[in-house]
Amino acid sequence: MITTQEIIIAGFGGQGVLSMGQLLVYAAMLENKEISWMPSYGPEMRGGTANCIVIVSDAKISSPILSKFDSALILNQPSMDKFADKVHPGGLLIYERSTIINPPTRTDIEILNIPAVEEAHRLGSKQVANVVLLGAYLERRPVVKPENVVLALSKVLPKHRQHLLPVNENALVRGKELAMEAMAEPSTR
Amino acid sequence: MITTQEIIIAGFGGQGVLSMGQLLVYAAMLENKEISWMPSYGPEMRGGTANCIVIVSDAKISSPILSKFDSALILNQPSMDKFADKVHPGGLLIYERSTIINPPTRTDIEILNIPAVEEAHRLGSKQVANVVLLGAYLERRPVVKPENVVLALSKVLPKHRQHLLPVNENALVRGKELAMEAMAEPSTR
Amino acid sequence: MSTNDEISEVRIMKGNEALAEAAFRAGMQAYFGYPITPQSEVIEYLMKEQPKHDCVVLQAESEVAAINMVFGAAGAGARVMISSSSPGISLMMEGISYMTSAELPCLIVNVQRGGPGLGTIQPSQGDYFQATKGGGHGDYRLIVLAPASVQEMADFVFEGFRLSEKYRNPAMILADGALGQMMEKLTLPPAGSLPYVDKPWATTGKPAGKDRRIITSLFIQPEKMEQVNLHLQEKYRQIQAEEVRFEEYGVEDADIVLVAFGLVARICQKTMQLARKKGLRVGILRPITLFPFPSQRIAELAPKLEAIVTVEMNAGQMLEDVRLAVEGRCPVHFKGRMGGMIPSPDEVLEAVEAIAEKRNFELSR
Amino acid sequence: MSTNDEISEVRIMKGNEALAEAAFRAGMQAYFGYPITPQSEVIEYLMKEQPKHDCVVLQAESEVAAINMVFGAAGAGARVMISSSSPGISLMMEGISYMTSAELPCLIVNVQRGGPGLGTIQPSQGDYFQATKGGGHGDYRLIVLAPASVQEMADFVFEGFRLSEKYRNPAMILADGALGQMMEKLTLPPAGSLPYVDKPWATTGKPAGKDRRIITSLFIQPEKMEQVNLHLQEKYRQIQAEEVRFEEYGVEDADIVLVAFGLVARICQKTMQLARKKGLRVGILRPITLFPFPSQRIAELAPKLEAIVTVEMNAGQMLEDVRLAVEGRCPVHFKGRMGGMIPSPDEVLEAVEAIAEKRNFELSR
Amino acid sequence: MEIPPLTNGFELVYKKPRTLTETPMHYCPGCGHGVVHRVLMEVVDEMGIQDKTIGVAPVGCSVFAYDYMNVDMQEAAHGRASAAATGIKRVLPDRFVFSYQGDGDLAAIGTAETIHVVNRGENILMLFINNAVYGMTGGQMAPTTLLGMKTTTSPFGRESGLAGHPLKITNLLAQLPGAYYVTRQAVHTAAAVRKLKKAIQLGFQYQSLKKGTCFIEVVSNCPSGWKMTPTDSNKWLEENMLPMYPLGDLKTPARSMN
Amino acid sequence: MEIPPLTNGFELVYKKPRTLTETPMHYCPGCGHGVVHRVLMEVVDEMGIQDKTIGVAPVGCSVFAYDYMNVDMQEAAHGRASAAATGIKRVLPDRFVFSYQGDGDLAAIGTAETIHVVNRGENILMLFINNAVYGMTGGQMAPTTLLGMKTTTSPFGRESGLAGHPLKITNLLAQLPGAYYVTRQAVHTAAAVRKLKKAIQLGFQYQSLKKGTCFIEVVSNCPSGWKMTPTDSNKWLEENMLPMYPLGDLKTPARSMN
Amino acid sequence: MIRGNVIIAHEICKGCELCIAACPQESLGLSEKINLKGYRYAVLVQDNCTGCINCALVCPDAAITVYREKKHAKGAAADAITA
Amino acid sequence: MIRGNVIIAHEICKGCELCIAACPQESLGLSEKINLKGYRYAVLVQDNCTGCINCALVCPDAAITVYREKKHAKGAAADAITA
Ligand SMILES: Cc1ncc(C[n+]2csc(CCOP(=O)(O)OP(=O)(O)O)c2C)c(N)n1
Ligand SMILES: Cc1ncc(C[n+]2csc(CCOP(=O)(O)OP(=O)(O)O)c2C)c(N)n1
Ligand code: SF4
Ligand code: SF4
Ligand code: SF4
Ligand code: SF4
Ligand code: SF4
Ligand code: SF4
Ligand SMILES: [Mg+2]
Ligand SMILES: [Mg+2]
Repeated sequence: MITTQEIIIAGFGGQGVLSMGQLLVYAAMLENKEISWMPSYGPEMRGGTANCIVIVSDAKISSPILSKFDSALILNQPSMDKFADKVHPGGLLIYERSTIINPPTRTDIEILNIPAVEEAHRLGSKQVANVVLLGAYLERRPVVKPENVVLALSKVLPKHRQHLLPVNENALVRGKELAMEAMAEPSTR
Repeated sequence: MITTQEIIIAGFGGQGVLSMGQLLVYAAMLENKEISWMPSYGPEMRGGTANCIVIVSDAKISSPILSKFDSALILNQPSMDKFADKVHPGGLLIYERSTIINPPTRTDIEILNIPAVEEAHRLGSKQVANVVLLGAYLERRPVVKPENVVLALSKVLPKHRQHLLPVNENALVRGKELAMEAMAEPSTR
Repeated sequence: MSTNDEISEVRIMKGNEALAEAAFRAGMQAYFGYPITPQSEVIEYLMKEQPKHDCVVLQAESEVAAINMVFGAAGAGARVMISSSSPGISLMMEGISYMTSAELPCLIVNVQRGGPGLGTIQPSQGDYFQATKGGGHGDYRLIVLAPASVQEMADFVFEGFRLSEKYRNPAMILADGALGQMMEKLTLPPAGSLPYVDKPWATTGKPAGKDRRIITSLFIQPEKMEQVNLHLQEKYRQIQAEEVRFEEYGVEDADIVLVAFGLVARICQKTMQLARKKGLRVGILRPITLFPFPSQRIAELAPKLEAIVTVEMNAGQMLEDVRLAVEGRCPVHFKGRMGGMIPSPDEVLEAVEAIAEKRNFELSR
Repeated sequence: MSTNDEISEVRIMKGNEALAEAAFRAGMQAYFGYPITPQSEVIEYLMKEQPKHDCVVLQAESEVAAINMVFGAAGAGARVMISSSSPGISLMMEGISYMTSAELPCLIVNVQRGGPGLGTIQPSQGDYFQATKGGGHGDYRLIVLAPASVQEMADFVFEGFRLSEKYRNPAMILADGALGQMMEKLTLPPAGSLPYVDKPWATTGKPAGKDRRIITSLFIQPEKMEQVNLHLQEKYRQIQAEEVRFEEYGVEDADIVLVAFGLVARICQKTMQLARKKGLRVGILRPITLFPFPSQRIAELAPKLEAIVTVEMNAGQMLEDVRLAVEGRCPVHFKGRMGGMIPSPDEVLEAVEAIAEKRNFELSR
Repeated sequence: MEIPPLTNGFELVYKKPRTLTETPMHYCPGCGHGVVHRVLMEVVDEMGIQDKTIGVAPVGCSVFAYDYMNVDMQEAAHGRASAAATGIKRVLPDRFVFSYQGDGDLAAIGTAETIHVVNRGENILMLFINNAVYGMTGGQMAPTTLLGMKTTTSPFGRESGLAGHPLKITNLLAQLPGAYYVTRQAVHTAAAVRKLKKAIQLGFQYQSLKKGTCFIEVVSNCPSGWKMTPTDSNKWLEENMLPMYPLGDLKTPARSMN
Repeated sequence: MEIPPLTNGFELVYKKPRTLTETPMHYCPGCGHGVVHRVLMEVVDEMGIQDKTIGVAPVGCSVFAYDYMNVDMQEAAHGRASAAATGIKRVLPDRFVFSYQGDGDLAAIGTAETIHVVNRGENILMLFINNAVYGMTGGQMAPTTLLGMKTTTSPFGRESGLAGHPLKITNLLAQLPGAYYVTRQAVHTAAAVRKLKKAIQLGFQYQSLKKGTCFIEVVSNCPSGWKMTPTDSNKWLEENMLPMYPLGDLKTPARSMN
Repeated sequence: MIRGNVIIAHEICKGCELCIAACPQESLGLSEKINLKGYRYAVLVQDNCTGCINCALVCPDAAITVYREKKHAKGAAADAITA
Repeated sequence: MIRGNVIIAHEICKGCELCIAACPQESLGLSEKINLKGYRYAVLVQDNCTGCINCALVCPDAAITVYREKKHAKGAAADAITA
């Protein structure tokens, strides 16, 4: 069992990187874990990069601020440039395929290349690309049970958006599958 | 010769206590003395009491703020109540007669009671009561030459007030005389 | 994504929102504020939730107006809060000085960002001097609480109101942008648990047969003004005697003690874990009240220590209070980051190692 | 009675007027201010004499507006001054923080009155913390000069402009109401003796073929903001190394040294005379620059002394800087008056005698 | 020759209001502040709202207003009396709240608060004593100082190029929807004082309706700042101030409900 | 299907002004600030006054204006851009000085400065971008927010009882004698942009006359704050903002010389 | 003519003369004496006061109390007080 | 009809579509591709541009340069630029 996961999620503002992190910590709370969600905020929300540090742990969390991470979920090139080096050796880096021009070259970490945007379009809602990535992440680091992510989603989605629950559920599943596929095809890394 | 005189001049705002002090320091400057003029300022200018501490000395002046004085020139009752006790033993206290109900009772200082307002009226300008007092003071403590007070006056009076010079000169002289009279008649003390 | 959903009894909230919700629960009767990053969520949350509560929530035209509305409402007896971030707090300096002089309780929240100037919106502790020494004119002090978690962002609202009313003095929560923005689990204090105190001095309309109440900071006679000051100083001494709060970790056997407040204290906890793994006996003293400062405890510890390292997100402000407490009885070092940068546990560890090995290290970088 | 008559080469002037006249002579190009007792004579004098000089003199609608006009004019390269008294200075805290961050030179004059709050208009030194530690947000310092005579009210205008331009940092003259209001003889420094310095950074219109100039205090990237802060801290260290100024009297053989600034230092001179008459070996150290503070000199003196007595017109603010310098190497006592009260030479003497005889004395009052 | 007053067989027709304290006022001889204070307290007396009234004093000569008005009072920072009054009224909406400010306070440093308090339509009564100078600090130029008028900071007369034109802030405020009743009155004659009293009565009465801000400008004098005798100052006021600041209602409920 | 552009035998009829830097603007897609920036710099370009122009950026989304405008610039404190501009203009009276402010900056925290700068008739050009929200800080209510409009601090719609009516500060300013030219423009259509440019030209031209303040309000959008697409925001602006803030001149030199 | 009377608080009066200027009857004048504050204070100098209260209305120091000969019409006094 | 042409800086464009709405010819549309900032950018989708510069005037990012077929009347271009 994983006891602590320190994760950076980074991309453009508007790609849902912050809510992806929130979803994760809500789900973790349902499992009675300790959590911390620390956004980098700023005028960056106007087109620049946005990121959040998420910590999920069985133990009390000291510093919510970290400079190295167990895992990174990357949704654009500037974030890749900034965070690819910040993953602990042996760690995990998942990135959204269409937004990355220069994929990372490290060999001491696991790297998954997920076509989340493409998949989201296929699922009929480009909003869920982040959930696809989250699904992929949970496949490799099962810090929370996917059903708790769905439960969390059902709690946080406002009424008029509850109809989006199924597509989010699908996205989560597809993310898992894509992760498995990506692992199976090292060429996509 | 007197080398240092530390003086408090106090009365109502509008009685010219501040300018009396200024006149003294201007005259002292003409004699190349060291001087300091420290007003108590405040909303007291609206009807309350006003005072200034004047120091004239042959030597450099350290503290411009004092709690005891060589001489006091007093122009109203509240000031009398406040400062009568603050004169060094052996010192001098001159007060304007018409404004004081309870004259001071100390016997260890010289006390002169000058009808300056009355005299000013007689001279035709109630503004010069303060100069009368100054004249009286200089009779007892010749820190500056009266002619230098007149010279100072001629310098500080704006053009359209230069015609007041003679009456001021007279006031100075009458002050001297009144001081001599007051000393001669201990009953007026 | 709404962060105020009751997924369970325990909530996950942003620090700013936890503080806002706690304010309602602490019986806040009025809030006046003006938006500024990184604390705008406070007023946004209050506005959204206001209909559920009997509390005035007003967006003022500026921080200057806001603090003076606070003055009025506090003078009228209400439990009042105001929040802002560094530049906005600077604009309140006159008003805050007035409130200390008029002895009005209120809670001021500063979710600090990097300065000076417009600076950056990233977290900082650069307003320590302003908060603890008095950024406004005259001799006054605020009661300053420094939270280190979302839980404390909520809890200290209660504590802040309580102390400010107990002493009739403004209290300040000195947080930083990261604390305001981050989300953690917390248990919200129950509503109604902070009783209202009697305020016979408040201007609520002159009671028939009694004297009118006057709220003023004007004492034109210096003799009177000095009395007011002596009274205030006496009050501050009492606060110093009775309200010091701090936390310690591992100081018993420590050779080196890290002194840090707020979020930085948590970063230092991680440093301490890492250091202890390496065999370095590191402890932490975390002042919770910045005024009153735990000077006495630091003075006690100092002679037994190899060194104290003050760690701050500024150029070394609390450092002065630490040095004043230590008075030369052990070396006091400083490790800081500035302008919105947050020190990482690793870099604090580096500094500690350097000190332990008596090497030089970069004070701040 | 006009106080600017040329009775002779030497003049008698009020401190406020001497300062104003000196500003013209120091080549001031713009002044922005707002009336407040006890310094309104500054703007009144400037307005009256302005026609003789090529200098903008503008009464702003508030201190907030005034300091931001100063920002603009200083950014445009002008030699600018602003003056006020305590509550008005508090309102400038945001603007001052901005100016330090944007590295704009200017001269700020605070003719202090008793606080906190509206307080009283009588003299005080209650804004020492605000002036020296930064009452605004963020890590910044002002260069702070404390005059003790009307002569210095004039001289330090030159010094203030010079230092502020040398370091591109606001300088402050920290006077008090008594210094502003009192009249003394002084020799006015000659006009034109302070050369203008080149300000290639000033926004005077982009020179063709060169880069535009930007005056800003916004550095949104914390990495950049930290660099700005490191640069500022480096500058402050340089100022500390090079610009400390103080005066000493009789410290050579002293057992007790009085540390006092401004007018109080002169009161202490009288105390020293009285004390020496009584056989007490008293000396005086008068910091002229409050930042940079003469810590080193005090540290040197401390081990040789029986005691240091810090004398201030506040509740003990410079006291902290003295204690930081002394670091426990000799006892440091405090004698203060507050809220507009001025300590008399006699009462300081009493405190000194009590200390010499190891008796208790009333700290203040 | 002094005539001793007779009271036998006479009845009292005027005495100072009970809610004015016995403390002698610190104002200069002839200063209009005293009159406004008294009239204000007359209205409080007559309306029987002493126990429900909370006033806010400004920084200016009337900074000590709380010494004279026997109602609960606060002394606000310079320019912020209306902000403080907002704070009071918002938490005590059923009290009668008034602010009292000079022209420097209300129309210079406090301009933003003034505009926004009225724009929000805070249900308070604002009294604005326009004496065209900063009396308290020694007669400096105010936003309302007339062109050409000499003050200690306009020693050669106010000049529009340097200092702009006199600011008729009351006229601006009258246009804000939040203003319910806006009027300009004076105290230089007995007739003017009578009208002012009516206006203040209305101002308090309207407050219960909670329909917006009542704003009363009082064109007043400052014998000390103007360097005139009180009688001359009133004459000068009539001849110079009133043409610039004509008396009368600028907005009345009828019109505001248009 | 993309059509590749042809330039053969074509002449340039529009390109961005030289005095706009190459730095990509940080504004949200469709934000009016960019348009105003560009038009402003077009005028500076065409008048050939790049070397004589000094601008002041506010605190608000346009805080980085100096990154885009290739003229000497200052970044002033929140609300104080016009005060800073006053400082600049007073010491450099022959330069062209403009301030650029949002509605929060100019009409909330900076109200006093705004009123007094115009009242003194400072010879500067003030640009006022009214997008009815605080864009920078995340879409909070501004003084100009419409009644009923939802913002993050008026989540149930602005309600006049709590927050007052929208403040038409430009209308107030137009009445001050210090104002020389006051106009309200927009950027939601090409035609509006053309008119804005004319207005800015006038604003700069008049500045040389030293006859007072030129003030241009630009009714603009904030797609992010309004939570609309840019095109929707422009539609909404036309339908909701313009009735409250009708376009056109509020004061022109002819009229102001009456 | 209705007969009136004023009582002026000598020690409160600041001798501003506004009451004198406001009196339609020219009933008032300044005393020769000065009070403790240093002011010549206002006094009745003619016995023709009508009790019109004008002087009281303009007095900045609320120093004046006014009396009027009792009339039969009861309403008059109250009227005057609220004038 | 006058023929015009626009060049749109792909990497500057934020895909706000204001130019599309402003074009009287409906010449513009969004590309299917996204640029490095993550936006679908504006492109010519019809060959009927008249060079009226409307699109350029409303573009908040100054991303559009407009060309027009050379006319004989010399003044036209300058006219347009200062429009
Ligand atoms: C922040 C601040 N700035 C300046 C002052 C000084 N000050 C006191 S009263 C006053 C002006 C008073 O003028 P006004 O409001 O017109 O009232 P008046 O005295 O004329 O009745 C000023 C500038 C102050 N106390 N506080
Ligand atoms: C003193 C101070 N208060 C508050 C802020 C936070 N703040 C930054 S921009 C802004 C409002 C911006 O709104 P507006 O002026 O309308 O400009 P916009 O972003 O809409 O263009 C605020 C409140 C600040 N930086 N400084
Ligand atoms: S200075 Fe002017 S306003 Fe103040 S009390 Fe005197 S006359 Fe009245
Ligand atoms: S937040 Fe609004 S005003 Fe700011 S850049 Fe975005 S759209 Fe423009
Ligand atoms: S009551 Fe009338 S008539 Fe009598 S003294 Fe007064 S003003 Fe004159
Ligand atoms: S109006 Fe009042 S203060 Fe003035 S002279 Fe008459 S009684 Fe005295
Ligand atoms: S120039 Fe005119 S016609 Fe051509 S694309 Fe632009 S708007 Fe359309
Ligand atoms: S207007 Fe400009 S930024 Fe917007 S889509 Fe068109 S080219 Fe792109
Ligand atoms: Mg006034
Ligand atoms: Mg806006």
